Amino acid sequence: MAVPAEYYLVLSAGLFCIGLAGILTRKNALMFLMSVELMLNAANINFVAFSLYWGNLTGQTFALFTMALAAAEVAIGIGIILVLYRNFGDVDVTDAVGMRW
Amino acid sequence: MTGTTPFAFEFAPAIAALPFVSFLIALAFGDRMPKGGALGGILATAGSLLLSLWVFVTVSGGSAYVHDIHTWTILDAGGALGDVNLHFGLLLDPLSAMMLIIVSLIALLVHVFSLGYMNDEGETGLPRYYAGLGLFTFSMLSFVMADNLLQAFMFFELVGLCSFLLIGFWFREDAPPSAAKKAFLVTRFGDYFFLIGVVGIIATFGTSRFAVVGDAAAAAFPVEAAKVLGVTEGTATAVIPGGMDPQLWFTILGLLVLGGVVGKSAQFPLHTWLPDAMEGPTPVSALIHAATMVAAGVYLVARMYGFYLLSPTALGIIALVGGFTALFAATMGVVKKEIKQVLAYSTISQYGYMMLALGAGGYVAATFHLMTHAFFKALLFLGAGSVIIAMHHNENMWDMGGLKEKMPVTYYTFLSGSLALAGIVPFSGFWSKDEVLYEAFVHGLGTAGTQGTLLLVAYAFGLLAVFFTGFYTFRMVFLTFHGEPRSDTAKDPHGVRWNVKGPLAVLGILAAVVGLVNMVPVKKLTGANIDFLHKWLKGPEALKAQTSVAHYTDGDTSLLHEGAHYVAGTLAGGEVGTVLISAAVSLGLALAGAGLAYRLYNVPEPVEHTDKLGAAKDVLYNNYYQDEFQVFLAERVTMPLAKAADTFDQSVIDGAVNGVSSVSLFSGRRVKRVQTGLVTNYALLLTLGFLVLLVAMAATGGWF
Amino acid sequence: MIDGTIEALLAVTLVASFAVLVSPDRYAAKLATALSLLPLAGSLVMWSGFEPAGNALVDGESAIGYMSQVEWFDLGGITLQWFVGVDGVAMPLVVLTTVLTTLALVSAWTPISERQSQFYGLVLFLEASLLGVFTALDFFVWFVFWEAVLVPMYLLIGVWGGPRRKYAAIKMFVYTNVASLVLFIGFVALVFGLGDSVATFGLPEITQALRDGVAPDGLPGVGAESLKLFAFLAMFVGFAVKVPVVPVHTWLPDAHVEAPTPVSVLLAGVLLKMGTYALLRFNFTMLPDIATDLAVPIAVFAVVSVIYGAMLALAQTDLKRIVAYSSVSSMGYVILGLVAYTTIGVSGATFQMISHGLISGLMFMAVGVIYNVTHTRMVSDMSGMADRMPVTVGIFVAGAFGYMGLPLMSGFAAEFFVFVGSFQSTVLPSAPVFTGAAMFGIVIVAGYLLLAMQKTLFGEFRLDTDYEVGRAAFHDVAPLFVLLLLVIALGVFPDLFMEMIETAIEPVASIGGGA
Amino acid sequence: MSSHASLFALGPALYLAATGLLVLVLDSVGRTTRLPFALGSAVFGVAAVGAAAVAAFTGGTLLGLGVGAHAFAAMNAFLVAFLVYLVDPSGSNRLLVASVAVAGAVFSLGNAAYYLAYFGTTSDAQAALLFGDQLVVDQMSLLFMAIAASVTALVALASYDYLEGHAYQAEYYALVLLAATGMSLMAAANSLATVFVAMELASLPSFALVAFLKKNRGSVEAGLKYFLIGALSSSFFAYGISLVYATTGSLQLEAVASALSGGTEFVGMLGIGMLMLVGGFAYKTASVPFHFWAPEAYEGAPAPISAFISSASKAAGFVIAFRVFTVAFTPAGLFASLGIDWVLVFQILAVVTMTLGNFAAATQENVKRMLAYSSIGHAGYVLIGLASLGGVASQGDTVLGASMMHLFVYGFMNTGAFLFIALVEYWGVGRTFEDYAGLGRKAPVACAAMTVFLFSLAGLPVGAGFLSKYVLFFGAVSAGFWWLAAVGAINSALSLYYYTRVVKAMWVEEPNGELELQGRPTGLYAAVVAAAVVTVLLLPGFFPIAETAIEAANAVLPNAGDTTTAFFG
Repeated sequence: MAVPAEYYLVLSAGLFCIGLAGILTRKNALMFLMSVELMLNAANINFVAFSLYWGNLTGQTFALFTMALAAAEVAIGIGIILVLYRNFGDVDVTDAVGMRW
Repeated sequence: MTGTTPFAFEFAPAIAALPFVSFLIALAFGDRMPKGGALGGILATAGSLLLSLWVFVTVSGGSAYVHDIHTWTILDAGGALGDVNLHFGLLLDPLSAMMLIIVSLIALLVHVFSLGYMNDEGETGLPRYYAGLGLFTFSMLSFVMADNLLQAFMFFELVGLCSFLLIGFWFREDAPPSAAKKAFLVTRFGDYFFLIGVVGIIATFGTSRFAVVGDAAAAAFPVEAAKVLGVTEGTATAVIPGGMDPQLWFTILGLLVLGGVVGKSAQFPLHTWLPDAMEGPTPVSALIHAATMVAAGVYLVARMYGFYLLSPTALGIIALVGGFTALFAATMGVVKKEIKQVLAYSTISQYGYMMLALGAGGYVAATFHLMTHAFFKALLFLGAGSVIIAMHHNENMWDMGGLKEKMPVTYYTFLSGSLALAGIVPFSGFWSKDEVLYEAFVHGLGTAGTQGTLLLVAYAFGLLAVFFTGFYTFRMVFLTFHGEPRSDTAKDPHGVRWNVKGPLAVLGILAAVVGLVNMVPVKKLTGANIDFLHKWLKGPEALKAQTSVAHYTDGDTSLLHEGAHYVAGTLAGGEVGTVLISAAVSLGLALAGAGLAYRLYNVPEPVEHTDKLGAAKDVLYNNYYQDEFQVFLAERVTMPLAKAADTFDQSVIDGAVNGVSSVSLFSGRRVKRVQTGLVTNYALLLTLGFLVLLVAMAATGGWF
Repeated sequence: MIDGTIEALLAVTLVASFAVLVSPDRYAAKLATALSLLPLAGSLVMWSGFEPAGNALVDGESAIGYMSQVEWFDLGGITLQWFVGVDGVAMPLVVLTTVLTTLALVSAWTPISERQSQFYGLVLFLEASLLGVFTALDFFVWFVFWEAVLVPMYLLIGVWGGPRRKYAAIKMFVYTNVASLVLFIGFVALVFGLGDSVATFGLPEITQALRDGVAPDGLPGVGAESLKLFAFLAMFVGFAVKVPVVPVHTWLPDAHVEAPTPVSVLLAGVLLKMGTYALLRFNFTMLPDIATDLAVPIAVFAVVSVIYGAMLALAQTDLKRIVAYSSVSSMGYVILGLVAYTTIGVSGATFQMISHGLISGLMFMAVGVIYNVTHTRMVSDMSGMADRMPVTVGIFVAGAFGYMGLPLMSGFAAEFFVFVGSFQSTVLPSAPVFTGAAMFGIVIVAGYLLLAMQKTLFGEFRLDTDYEVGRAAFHDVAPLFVLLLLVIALGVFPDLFMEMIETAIEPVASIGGGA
Repeated sequence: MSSHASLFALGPALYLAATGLLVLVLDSVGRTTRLPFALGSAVFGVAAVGAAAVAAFTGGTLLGLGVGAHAFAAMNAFLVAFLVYLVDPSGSNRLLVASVAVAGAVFSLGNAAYYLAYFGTTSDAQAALLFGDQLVVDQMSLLFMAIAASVTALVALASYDYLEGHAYQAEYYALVLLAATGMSLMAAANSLATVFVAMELASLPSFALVAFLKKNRGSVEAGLKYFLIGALSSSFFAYGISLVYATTGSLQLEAVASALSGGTEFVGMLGIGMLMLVGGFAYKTASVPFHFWAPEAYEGAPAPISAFISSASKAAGFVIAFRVFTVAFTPAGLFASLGIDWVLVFQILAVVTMTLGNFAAATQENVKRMLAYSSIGHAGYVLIGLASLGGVASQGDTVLGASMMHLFVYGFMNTGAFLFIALVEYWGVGRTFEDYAGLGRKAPVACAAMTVFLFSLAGLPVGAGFLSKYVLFFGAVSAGFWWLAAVGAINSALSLYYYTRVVKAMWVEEPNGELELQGRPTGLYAAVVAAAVVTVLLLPGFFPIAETAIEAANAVLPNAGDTTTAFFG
């Protein structure tokens, strides 16, 4: 236990915030997607770190699940972004404002 | 009540039921019957008259009758009062027996007269007319026979309905419906107080019976009230609200009921409807607005006189209102142009006398005047009706003149009625009016304090009114029948048939002679026992129950003395002198009035002398602006108030309701703007929302 | 235990409703009218065979006729049940409902020409719901019917109504629904406050518990007394909207003006009675102590409703609006009678529900018959209608006088009972003053009705139409006539209902400490 | 009982999954060769019969019953599919895949109902715990599986007509069924790990389904927004799980509860983690502030999918919220004393969600969008169930059960309403209120059904929505939260206004212009009418639902129901 658990927490929180910041500032759908990946990985850091901290494998296993799901999510996401591009001619998420209020 | 029920009483309900049947027949089949249903009405009222006479005879044989016909409902008042039995019943005693005859007789005559006035004139809607008459007669007779105040109130209102329907008979014109509305509304205003009175009496005593005859178990409210005040002995059942002084409470109740009386008997200030009511057919005016319905108020006071006698204050007010109305209305009568208007004001004035009599303790006098007035005023109206037929429904006296020769029967009968109205000896009106004034005078003299003064003031009013009565009566007679014809129709009047003349003749004779039934002054002078009406109302020995007049008037133990504290006084000449002086003064004033009319109007070409009245003229023409005042109340006060309420309702109250909806929708429109359509905004808002929740949780959880 | 009578009544009405809904338009009117005779006959049979004496909520089983009680399911320690039955208060209202529905259906023959099967079916559905409201003795069952009434009512006004029908219908719908929600929360809070002492939503059981002095435990943060007060107020507000009591009355005139005649008849004739019926059942039977504490404010509301409603009627220029506002005024008497807490007053109030149901039904129907011919209801547009429609106008006039409280008609009897009852109330301070003030309504009602009649019915005939104005059809006038006869019958023989009402009211009024 | 045997208890979920796969198989089979399929079907059928035989030997236990039921159901499903195929071997597979999808969903529903009945009639019935307690099948799971299955059945039925002329239909059904599988698993999830996985399993197909109309900009936009917000929310959720794990070292719910039973020193971390979990649920249930995707997704998606997401997905979101908060973070009082008053959070969410949803719905012009917002409003109502848990403890089961009842009924009435929209879209009638004018005259049956849905949603007693809503308010009051009920009441009144606007448009308004409806799509009609019939019948037949829901709530609430265990036996 060389590195205290708090450090991992800070790291993951930072990563999470970076991802969040990316989502809040980026208009490109792909960047959006990447930011989400960052946030999921922030969670993964916690899982792995606290798996070590608690001495069980639950966290690590879950991190694997998360990665798989993230991949699936990206697959769907890319598909949607693809049709977005076909319909709106861009991957800018702020283009799709046909429905509001 | 002794022994078995006399046969006549078993049939008494038919007195009222017969006209009701005629009402139904006229309503249902009138348009398929000859004379538009008139014959049914004539038969029915004739039957009622016969039965009434039978009842009259039976009552004079020493019987009186109280009988519950139909239990309306029994209310559970709980507490001291227990079950309150509300019912329809009969009270047949001298007073009601007399009134039954008056009503059914005049109803019969009016039905006959209507053949001439309505059928012969080719009116349409006759079934409606005769149905109205039938319903009225039914209601009036039921009112007369009522043995309790609630029933009296019910039929009191129903006659009001009939009055409404008949005044508005010519509904296609503008004036009659308006007059009908006014009549109902003004009397309704009075009835409002009356109804509170009825409710109050029932809530106080648990009964509204007028009298106890025979059956000792039943309670009657005047009797109970007297017990409460200790005027008579016994344990009373009464619930006085709020621990009020019983005397005060009974006075209030009496005055509340008086509200209805003032309305129906057209007393000041609710008299304004009666002149307007002349828009109705003249026979209706004769029947309803002269002889019977208007008498209902006076009759009611007489009916529950035992109750009023417990309240000197109420009596004083009755006397004052009556005296004032007598004078007030008489002054207005002197300037009217239409013959029926004169008669209308005269009617108001005459009912004022009756009220004066009642207020002054003159129970018999009032009843007597009620009877004579019924005959002579019905006569005058019918006479006026005859004239109106002749004049092709022109009622303006200034277009008449010289009809004396053209229609002698009408003239002489009319004259008979006029003499009676003016109070010229020996016509009926003299005797009754004289007695009214006499009662007021002696009780005013004898009773101490404010009460006596009040009576004397009322007496003075009444006395002064005699002069005006004489004047307007003969002004009417002279303008109508004397002098030269002042219009083409007056030169060639339309003839009238037997069906007009017959009733006139009957009533003409009655108006002349009916006063003889109660010549009190003669009795006082000669000692002859000819005050038949007194005796009649007092009832036979067997009947000296609480209803009888004896209880009201006789001796030191009477209610008049014990309850109202009235004492008869005399002038210098003792009783006889007082009688003579009183009679002489009133007769003199009547003759003076008649004489003035003779001087001014019994000329070939009479002119209006109203300019001599100066400023008073306008006031009189406008009826002291009473109508204007009431119209002002209705149109300038009530209506704007209603409109204001409506505006308030629409804007503030409903506005609040709509406002809630508008605000909701408005905030809905604002709220949904959060949904900008930009997904990046969503992410931001989502994050912010999360942070807000976090802060909220942290703050409440005390993380800091 | 299932008696089956009321179930049959409800089922027949519902089945009739659906049968009419799917029937072709051209048969719908006659079919609906014929089918409505079944519940009518049923209710009359029930009425003639009605024997129990006492109040359903206070006296329990012995006071309930045609009782059915079956447990349904349990909810948080409270059992919901199917529980129906009638007592002397409900029975007359059931009869009123069936009678008025049949007559309203007949009165619809002329004005309703579109989508008839839907119209008649919905009216029958409305009838079923109303019958349910008056027969239910379990809160939830009652509430189901109470709310179910709104649905057909909304559609009936919204689809077949006048020009502003959409506004009026939605206003009625939402307004009264809000009221229902308020009363629901109030009542449920009260029941939960009672804790373990009640195990069902049966109104008799809850009443018993409250009567036996079971003080609510209170809910967290709400004490027993304030809970009762809160529940009372919530229910009062909820029911007041339905009655309606000033100032929550404004939905009513709009709804009436826009509703087609038959619907107005049922709205004024029966729906408003739901509110007063519920006030009687809930507020005044269950929480007498609160009701007596609040007697003065409630009486003030009653008097204000009477006078203010009448003043509003005076200001109106639309015949229907006049009658609508006068309903507000008349219902004020009911409230006054209730708050009096005397047997006479509360019985009178109940009688007034019946009476006003008949008379207002009559008036709305008469206005409707005139409207069928004139296509206007504005007072200023017509004059002298008596000239062309003598029979209709005759009945109109009779009905108007009935409304004014003419004796020998039911309105007088009802108002008179209310007045006597409230006059002698010991619960209400200065009862005679309140009574006298409320009674002034009888003058104003005469004022506006006479004025309206003078302007519209009498005078020279005048109406701008491009067609000949003729008499109304027989089937238009017949229901008017029947109603008039009923009004007179009840005016002359109030004991047709009054006796059974009084037996059912006496236990209620005695709770209130009134005489 | 062994975990292997109890796997059958997951039948409702497995069925959906199997059907989804089957649909794909069928589709491909139809295009390549038929025989293998026919043979495969027969083999499956025989296997099912065999399973039934096994059941006969093990009868009496949950296991035995489960096997028997599944075997029977499976046999039927496959035989039906086989028959359809044999009868019409050359025809399009459209009808076939739709039928199979519907049949599978119905069997799933039947299964759930069967187990519910088992729980209802067996006094000592135990919840089945699977995979090391990662999944649990109890009454709550089964109830929500039933919701998912019934909504799926209706949606699949309606989609047959709706998809006419669209490509990739088999994929569509498969996605629906797989999403439904995810939802069923959500109902059974008993660990934060399974919760997360199941949630993603439900979400990912949903994203694709929302964007199914690839050439429709609305559908694509909806899919995009749904996906982006979904992805963001799931990262919140995952991070939240990680924090909870960080605090407790465990993901299994009971284990989390026991780890926290003595309190924790990491209050802040746990608090943020729990709040992030709340965020994840809020996203799934379309509650504020994670609701932003909902209006657009519901509006833009194909209407049957809107129905699917707004009913089934929402219910699934709630069931995990119910389970996580009643099993892991319980009792509420403990957390309030720790400073993590999650009941308060749900109270805030409930009030804000219902208010925002209803107020925004009140002024919409587009009917579908109105329903979308109303769906948010209903999420707010249901949240009352969680928001009232901090009150009178013995009434917790009533109010939580009321939430479940509402979701159950909502599954029919809201699905029905959206399917009606699907019907209208099928006809090509416009989307606004004005476009609906006079529809009642053209399509009285469908409009009558829609009226039932709307009034039932508004809480009027034409449908069971009346009972469920009032039971919810009733429960809130009984738990001492009368003010929550009052807020609900205000919103309910407002909702009456906007629901009525649709009714008004359909029945009251005059049609503007020529309104011609092409065709009577049988499947859509059947789905709409079926939903309406169930909505109405649930009014008198509410008792089983109420009973089940309260028992289900009772089972998950540790300290509730002491006074309410006695039910009708």
